[in-house]
Amino acid sequence: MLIGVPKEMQPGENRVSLIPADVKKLIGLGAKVLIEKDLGHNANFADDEYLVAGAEIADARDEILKNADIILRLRKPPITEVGLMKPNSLHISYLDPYNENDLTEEFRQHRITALSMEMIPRTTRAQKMDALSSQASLAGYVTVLLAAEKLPRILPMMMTPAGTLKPANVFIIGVGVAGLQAIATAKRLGARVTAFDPRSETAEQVHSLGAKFLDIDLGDTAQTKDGYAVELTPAQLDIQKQTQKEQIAKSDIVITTAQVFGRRPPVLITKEMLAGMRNGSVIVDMAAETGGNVEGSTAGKTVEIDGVSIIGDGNWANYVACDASQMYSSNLFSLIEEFWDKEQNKFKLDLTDDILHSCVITHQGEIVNERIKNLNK
Amino acid sequence: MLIGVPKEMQPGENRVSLIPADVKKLIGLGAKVLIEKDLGHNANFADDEYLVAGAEIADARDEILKNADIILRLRKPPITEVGLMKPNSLHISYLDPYNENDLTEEFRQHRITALSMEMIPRTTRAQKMDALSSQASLAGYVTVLLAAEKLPRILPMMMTPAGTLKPANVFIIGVGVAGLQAIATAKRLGARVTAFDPRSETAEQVHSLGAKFLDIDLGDTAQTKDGYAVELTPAQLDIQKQTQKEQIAKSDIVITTAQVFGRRPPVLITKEMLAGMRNGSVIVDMAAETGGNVEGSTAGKTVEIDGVSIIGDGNWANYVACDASQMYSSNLFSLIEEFWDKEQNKFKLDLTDDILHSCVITHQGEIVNERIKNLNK
Amino acid sequence: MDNTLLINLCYVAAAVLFIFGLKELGSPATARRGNLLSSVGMLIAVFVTLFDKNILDFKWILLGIIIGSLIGVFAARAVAMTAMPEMVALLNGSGGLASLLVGFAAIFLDVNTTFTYITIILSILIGGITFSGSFIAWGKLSERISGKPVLFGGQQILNLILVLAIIAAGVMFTLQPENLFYIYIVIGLSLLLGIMVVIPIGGADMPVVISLLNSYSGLAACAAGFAINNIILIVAGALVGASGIILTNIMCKAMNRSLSNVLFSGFGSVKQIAGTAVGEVKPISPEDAYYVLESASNVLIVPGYGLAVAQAQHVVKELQELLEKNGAEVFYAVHPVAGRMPGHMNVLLAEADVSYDLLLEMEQANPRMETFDVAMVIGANDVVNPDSRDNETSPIYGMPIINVDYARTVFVLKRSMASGFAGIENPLFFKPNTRMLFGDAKESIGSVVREFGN
Amino acid sequence: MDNTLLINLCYVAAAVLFIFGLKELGSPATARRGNLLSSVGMLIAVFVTLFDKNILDFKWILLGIIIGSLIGVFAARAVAMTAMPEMVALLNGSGGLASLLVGFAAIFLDVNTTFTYITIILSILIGGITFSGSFIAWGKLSERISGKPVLFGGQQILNLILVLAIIAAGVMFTLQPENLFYIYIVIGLSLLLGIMVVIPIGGADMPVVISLLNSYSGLAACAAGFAINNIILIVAGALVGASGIILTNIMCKAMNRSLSNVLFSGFGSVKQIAGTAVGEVKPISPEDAYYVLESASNVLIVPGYGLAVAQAQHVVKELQELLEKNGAEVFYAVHPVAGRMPGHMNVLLAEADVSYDLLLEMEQANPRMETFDVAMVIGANDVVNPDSRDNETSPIYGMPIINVDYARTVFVLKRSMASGFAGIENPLFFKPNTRMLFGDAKESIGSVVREFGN
Amino acid sequence: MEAVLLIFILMLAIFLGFELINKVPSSLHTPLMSGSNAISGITLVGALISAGEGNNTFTIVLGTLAVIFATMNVVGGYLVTDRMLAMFRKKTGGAK
Amino acid sequence: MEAVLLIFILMLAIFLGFELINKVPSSLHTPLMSGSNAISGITLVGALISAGEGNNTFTIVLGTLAVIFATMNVVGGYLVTDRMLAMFRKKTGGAK
Ligand SMILES: NC(=O)c1ccc[n+]([C@@H]2O[C@H](COP(=O)([O-])OP(=O)(O)OC[C@H]3O[C@@H](n4cnc5c(N)ncnc54)[C@H](OP(=O)(O)O)[C@@H]3O)[C@@H](O)[C@H]2O)c1
Ligand SMILES: NC(=O)c1ccc[n+]([C@@H]2O[C@H](COP(=O)([O-])OP(=O)(O)OC[C@H]3O[C@@H](n4cnc5c(N)ncnc54)[C@H](OP(=O)(O)O)[C@@H]3O)[C@@H](O)[C@H]2O)c1
Ligand SMILES: NC(=O)c1ccc[n+]([C@@H]2O[C@H](COP(=O)([O-])OP(=O)(O)OC[C@H]3O[C@@H](n4cnc5c(N)ncnc54)[C@H](O)[C@@H]3O)[C@@H](O)[C@H]2O)c1
Ligand SMILES: NC(=O)c1ccc[n+]([C@@H]2O[C@H](COP(=O)([O-])OP(=O)(O)OC[C@H]3O[C@@H](n4cnc5c(N)ncnc54)[C@H](O)[C@@H]3O)[C@@H](O)[C@H]2O)c1
Repeated sequence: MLIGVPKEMQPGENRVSLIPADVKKLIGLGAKVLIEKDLGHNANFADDEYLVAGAEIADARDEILKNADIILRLRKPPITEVGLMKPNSLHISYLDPYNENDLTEEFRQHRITALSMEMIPRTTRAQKMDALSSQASLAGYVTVLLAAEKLPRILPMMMTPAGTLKPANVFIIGVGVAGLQAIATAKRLGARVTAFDPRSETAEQVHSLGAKFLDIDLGDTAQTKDGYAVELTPAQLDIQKQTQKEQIAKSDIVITTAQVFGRRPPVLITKEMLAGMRNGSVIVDMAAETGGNVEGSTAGKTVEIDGVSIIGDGNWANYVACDASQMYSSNLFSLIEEFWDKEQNKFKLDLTDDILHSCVITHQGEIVNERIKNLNK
Repeated sequence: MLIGVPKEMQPGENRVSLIPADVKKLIGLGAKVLIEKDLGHNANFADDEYLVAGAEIADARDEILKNADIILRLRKPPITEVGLMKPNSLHISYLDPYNENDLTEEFRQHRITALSMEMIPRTTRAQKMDALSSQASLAGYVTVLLAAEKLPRILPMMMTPAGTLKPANVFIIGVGVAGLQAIATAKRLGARVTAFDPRSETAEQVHSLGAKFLDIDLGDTAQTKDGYAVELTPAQLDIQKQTQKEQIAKSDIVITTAQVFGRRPPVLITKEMLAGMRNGSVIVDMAAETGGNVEGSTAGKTVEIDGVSIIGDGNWANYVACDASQMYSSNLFSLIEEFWDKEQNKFKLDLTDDILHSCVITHQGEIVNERIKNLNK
Repeated sequence: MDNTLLINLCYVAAAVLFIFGLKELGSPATARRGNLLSSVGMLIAVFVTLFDKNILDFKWILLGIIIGSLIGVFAARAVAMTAMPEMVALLNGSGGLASLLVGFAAIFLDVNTTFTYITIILSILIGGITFSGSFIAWGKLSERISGKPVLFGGQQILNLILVLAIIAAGVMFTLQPENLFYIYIVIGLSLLLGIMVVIPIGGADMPVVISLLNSYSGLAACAAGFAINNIILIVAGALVGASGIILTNIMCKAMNRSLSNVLFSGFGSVKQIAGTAVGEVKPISPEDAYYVLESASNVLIVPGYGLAVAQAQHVVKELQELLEKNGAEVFYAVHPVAGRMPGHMNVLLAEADVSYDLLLEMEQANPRMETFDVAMVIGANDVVNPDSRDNETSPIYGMPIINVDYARTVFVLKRSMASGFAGIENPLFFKPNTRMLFGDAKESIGSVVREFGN
Repeated sequence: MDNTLLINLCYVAAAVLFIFGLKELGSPATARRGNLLSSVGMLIAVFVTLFDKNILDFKWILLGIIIGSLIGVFAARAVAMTAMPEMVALLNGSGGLASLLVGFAAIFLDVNTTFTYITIILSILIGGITFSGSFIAWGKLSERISGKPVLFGGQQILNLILVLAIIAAGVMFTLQPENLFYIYIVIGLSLLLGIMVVIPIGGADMPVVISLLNSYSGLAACAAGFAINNIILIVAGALVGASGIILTNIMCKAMNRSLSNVLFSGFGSVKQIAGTAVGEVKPISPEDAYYVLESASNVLIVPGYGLAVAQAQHVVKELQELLEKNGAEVFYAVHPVAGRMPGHMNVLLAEADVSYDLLLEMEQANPRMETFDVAMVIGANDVVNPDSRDNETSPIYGMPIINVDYARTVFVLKRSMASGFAGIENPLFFKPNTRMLFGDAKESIGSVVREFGN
Repeated sequence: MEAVLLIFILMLAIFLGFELINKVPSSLHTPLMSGSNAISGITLVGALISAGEGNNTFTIVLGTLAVIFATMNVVGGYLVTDRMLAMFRKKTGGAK
Repeated sequence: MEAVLLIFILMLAIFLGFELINKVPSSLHTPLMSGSNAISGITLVGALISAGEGNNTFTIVLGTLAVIFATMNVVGGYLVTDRMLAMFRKKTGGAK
């Protein structure tokens, strides 16, 4: 079976979907690997490392798309490239299926089996393939670094002959994978960390990292079986905003990671809350790309409002492209290995398996994923 | 006594020499404080905070220079401004007296008493006025943040379902105030930290931060009574370089803080050592401004050589201008308070005191500081 | 009279020396001096006894002492360090035999009341058990007899019958002391009983058995003391008897067994019980956990989300250092999904400054699991759940886990029997080699750490 | 005979109950039950005694018991919780008096040997001291007498003379028992001696004194036991006497004093000695340090470079938590130049996750220094050097320091008498209220922490 | 002989007394003190015997006085101790 | 009377025995065992008495045998213990 890995097209994307170490493992399984030239360059993996690992380097990008039985990518493909692919081949990457209806449709028409990494379930068993988690946790680390560097103060406390520098207050909204990692990193740097999340069980998780949890009584909040939050009612959102206000005002750094899977992220910080913050304070809006938790945040750049810098870069994991690639690549390998059929040396696509069942979007010209199908109605 | 504080002229300098809190304290001593408009703007201190603290705001910059009995600055003054100052007034700031002969001469001619913050002795008693230390320790913190952000990997170890990310190796050369702070910060972020310094007692200090000390036998190395290192012999330098080579090669981040007070900093990392490093590795050359510990580092910017980024920004403390200002300002206040004569409400300039003796450069038309005087011969 | 007074005062002195001796034997720093002290006490006791007015003839005594000493010295010199326990068993046996003989001889001493007769029988009984029991123990240890437990039906009943028979014979004897027949029966049966109680025990447990028999030999001496009405025997015997029990108890704990379980549950058969004990949860106290850890030489710590919740990282680090100082090797096995975020455990362990070199990945830890005396599971649950290895029907079947259940002993530190994130039962808690150390992890480990004090 | 046997067996039971009672009184969990047990023991002992064949007439006994009980019950109910120690002193005194009387009465009992006479005198002597001593202690505690030590020249000599006189009188009495004159002298002098030994002691030390006298009253009872040849008195008395000594010892340690120093050095005068003891370094063991900390309610921790070198931050955090659990308030005072880089201590304390709210700046700590029972200086030196405050000639004169020497007790944890960064001597180490806990800070604190165990 | 046995008993009792008390939390110092003090009231047994000896008035007086004081010591001692422990239990509930 | 005293002694001795041993590091288990085992050789004293009683040959035989075994126990016990402790000292030097 031929596994093909084309370069990422998105400008500024340094991550790579497959690293040499995993190439080796795939070949160990009995697959052949064909990669595009300079595949890992931006993530500091040289072509000859791939060659040593046993991959072949294609002369042209099309060659990969045409011949590969499995295409591995990180970002969703340019819609134009779907047509070039071999029918009934398997395409694995982020697909953002909730929003990319055309792309899904394209896959369906060309009878490509499209597997969406976002849709990997959050079960204990599937964790090793869970790219959202792996990338999110790196993202959490990055956001803190960016904020700390932007802040005109230091995070830790310092009692010095030149007076005492108080520890910086960091407030983290949304305690998912990214949020937790952000808490851990900020704590490491010696900041006073407070966090909030509507999912009640997160309180314990926050304490388990030595941080404070901001108690807000929202009445009952639900969570999907995958551990995702369910959207809050407008009423609940208001309560939350009001209560957070004061905490935000006294924070030097606020990091918002609030996401509601498949929905537009909630707006949690309004212009006037910004006004309440000290000059020089920093906000990181992890949700900026998908709409933003902060009023006025701009995807892809850092803006300053009322003396408060709002970082909305997005694609956070890309800052640590090397590690991010390693983890994503490892996620892909685990996925393939899990369903690899040693005898026939091929990927066994068993849609009854609960993992594949929830992450395969299109198959043999059908949209097989329930959620997405209902979406398009 | 009138204390005047003009704005810093250097572009990009955000720090300020006096913050409102200390204005208040100075007035408490019985002094009057006159500041320039927007003095603290870049460090996020508003004019009215100064007014509340009791300062007056001058209409024109010259007004301050003309009338003040004491001028407080951070950076050395433009040589042109020395003439504008009131004769026999006291000017306190960094002066870099070892290199700025003309400036010193100018001070002498206009009978200005020039006090150099660099020359504050490193005695336990003088520590609260020691701006080099206060700024250096912030610098140490900043360098690590910059390096960490530049590195395409994360610093801490992470054992995750997507494989284990090894902790980054950080090597810190020169364990002074800045070096120690850098060690602490890197350690906090979970990196594997190794350090080296020719002053033997630093080994214990390194261990006291939980980091490893790279043992290099250089024979005997001296240290001045102020705790500054004495320059190494060329032979010793060679040994050091050879031994460090391997450590540098396996490091993801190298931070060099090697300084020899009053001398050009030693070059410790050569081009070919750079070649030995992994792609994507990061070097921070804290000494870049004064000549650099790293071959090819450029003062004021980040360059990439052989896939290794070399950060030479300089003026590190400026990244955390707010805290840096607070500390510098507190250093100045401690200095003034120490020699303030409550009865006569004036700064008592007693050159027999060992602190003033070593930090006052010119007085009443004389170069009173031995070291500097001999320099000019 | 005066003479006896003097002798007895010396006995007091001897007793004091024994007391100090025993106390000091208990702690490494003073142990050697303690042994010396008690030997001096012994010397005094023996020496002054020679002035006893009842002693008319010394040649036999001298003969006996010389022979005994020669054998003793030779044995002590000759024996290899590794064979020490056997040696102790033998010596203990001879002590028991001596008590038996003394008791026997006491019959022929002048005055004898019912009371003394009873004590005589006791000394013979206990002495006999000690002798034959120790002898078997010696055999098993030195592999002259198979170390395997010898088990057959009705063993317990047989022992019971033996005991009853001995009692009967004893009563008969007290009724007609002049008839030695019964005494011989008592002797014979005692020896038999000694054998019977020891054979069903596996060689591994012999040290405990010896320690117990040692305590018995003390009691035997004590009984003999009553028989010949000699205080020092009573005191010294009682001291050894009591302290022996305590020591036995401690040794059991170090082997993660209970004394009662050794004393009554037909010894060796414990293993079967344990083997069949699936479904039974066995809690353990921090103190008992200490005894096991103190005697372990390879310890694996498996942290989980609970460690984080309890914020126990610092005290865990301290435990690690104590164990290392105590000569043990300690490693941490970190499961990739332990905790609630990737690298959760790393954050905590780094905070406690646990060296990276001590962290094993699951793949490194599992192959060497058998080599660990103790695996401490601290607030982990799903990641050590054997079901995901053995039970196809389990929702987490297929997730690789850390196979702590293959370690010799497993401690699981958690607050209750509650399940973890995956919300599923964990059969690990019911394994025979698992002990549950209930309570907040930080508290529990803190108490264990404090057990290491003095 | 049979009767006595029964009685005595009951006595054995009583003794056992006393033993358990004392043991359980020692730990919070069981204390109350312990007290109950021993009271049951007492009941048994008293009750069976009434069957003693020597007792011919009960009315006086009943009278006595009733009166005594009434007073006892009333006293126990009436007394305010705060006045407990006084109450104990009084009760103890009456116990001593009782022993005195029993000893006295024993003179008129039938058989008396020299041995019994000696014991009689002992019981009178100790009983007397206990009685009058306790009475004075009560007075001082309830401030009916000034709590100030009453000191005058030749005090020790006078006491010596008293003792000799008592001995003399005692000897005379044994020679001519029929002459009660001497016994009266013994009684009188004993009472006087009791007063003499207590008046020179400050009110603050009274608890220790009472505990000591309590141990004495045990010995008195013991002596009385010998006098009237009654075993339970001997056993119970000896138990109380011995355990009392230990308790006294522990209480001294908690006050950072030595028993011998309380027993012999003419009590109160300790203070003078201490006062003049500048220039003398007083080391302290982790165990003793534990006793002081265990009874402290305000503790200040002053970290320095040594803490960093020892990497003791984690175990310090644990100590903090133990102290807090024990009801104490703990703060950290961080000197701006502590360590070797700005914020050095913050890095470490943050690593150990010490809450920022517990960190006091020098300016906050100094004003309230007197309120701290213990200031623990952990590897700090220059930053707590009083010379920079008091000694113009010192090179670091003028640097503000943390005035630990104003705290009640100062522990300095360091490995040697070596100086710090500034390389100058530190007079703090020689202050009377300073104790040096030598050794690596991590080790030392670790041992202290472990003392908190069991 | 009997004297010797008594000495033995004395010796053992003293050692036992020493061993019984190890580490006592400061909060228990006073209760323990008064608890053991109550035990030392055992001298009451002696008092009873002397008071009961009907033959000699003087001893009877002495004895009765002894009984009074000893009883005070015993009864008062146990009650006081119990009171202290009772409120101690309440006060530092969980604390070890 | 004497019997009672003996019982008292027995009781006290047993309690003392219990109290004497608290926490013994596993490395000391065997030495402590054989050390106290040596003490239990005290039965030698009894053996001496019976062996010394010249009147009855049988008791003499029994006694002498008893002496032999008891002496073995005592002498061997103390020496063995000492040997173990000696090398123990060497082996785990600093270890607590
Ligand atoms: N690593 C990740 O990225 C990630 C993310 C999300 C979910 N997960 C899931 O989380 C689980 C991790 O497994 P795990 O074994 O680490 O944790 P776990 O299976 O959730 O078990 C944690 C155990 O710790 C005990 N505990 C809680 N607080 C305690 C305390 N204070 N003291 C002592 N014990 C305490 C609890 O039992 P008691 O209540 O009886 O004390 C609980 O059984 C996996 O199922 C994984 O899939 C992991
Ligand atoms: N904060 C800064 O930025 C900075 C920078 C440079 C210099 N300094 C100077 O450093 C000094 C700081 O004062 P300090 O009181 O913190 O430290 P210090 O005065 O240097 O004293 C540290 C003490 O810790 C003890 N120690 C070392 N290792 C130990 C261990 N493992 N266990 C227990 N004790 C240990 C040493 O005594 P033993 O050897 O007897 O154990 C030493 O006396 C000041 O003089 C300050 O001026 C400060
Ligand atoms: N079973 C597994 O092994 C596994 C694997 C990975 C993640 N998970 C769990 O899945 C959960 C979600 O992970 P995620 O990071 O991908 O979530 P996410 O990225 O979808 O959302 C981030 C966080 O935003 C929070 N949020 C939603 N609305 C909010 C609001 N109004 N205010 C503040 N916060 C709000 C959510 O609760 C979530 O915690 C986590 O709890 C994680 O532990 C489980
Ligand atoms: N007495 C006090 O209170 C006090 C106050 C501040 C600083 N100090 C001490 O002064 C000393 C110097 O402080 P600093 O940071 O200003 O020094 P610095 O900035 O002048 O130099 C930085 C470091 O570079 C090191 N160095 C020199 N040559 C080197 C080489 N070839 N290779 C590697 N490293 C080399 C020096 O040893 C020094 O540690 C420090 O030890 C500090 O502790 C003391």
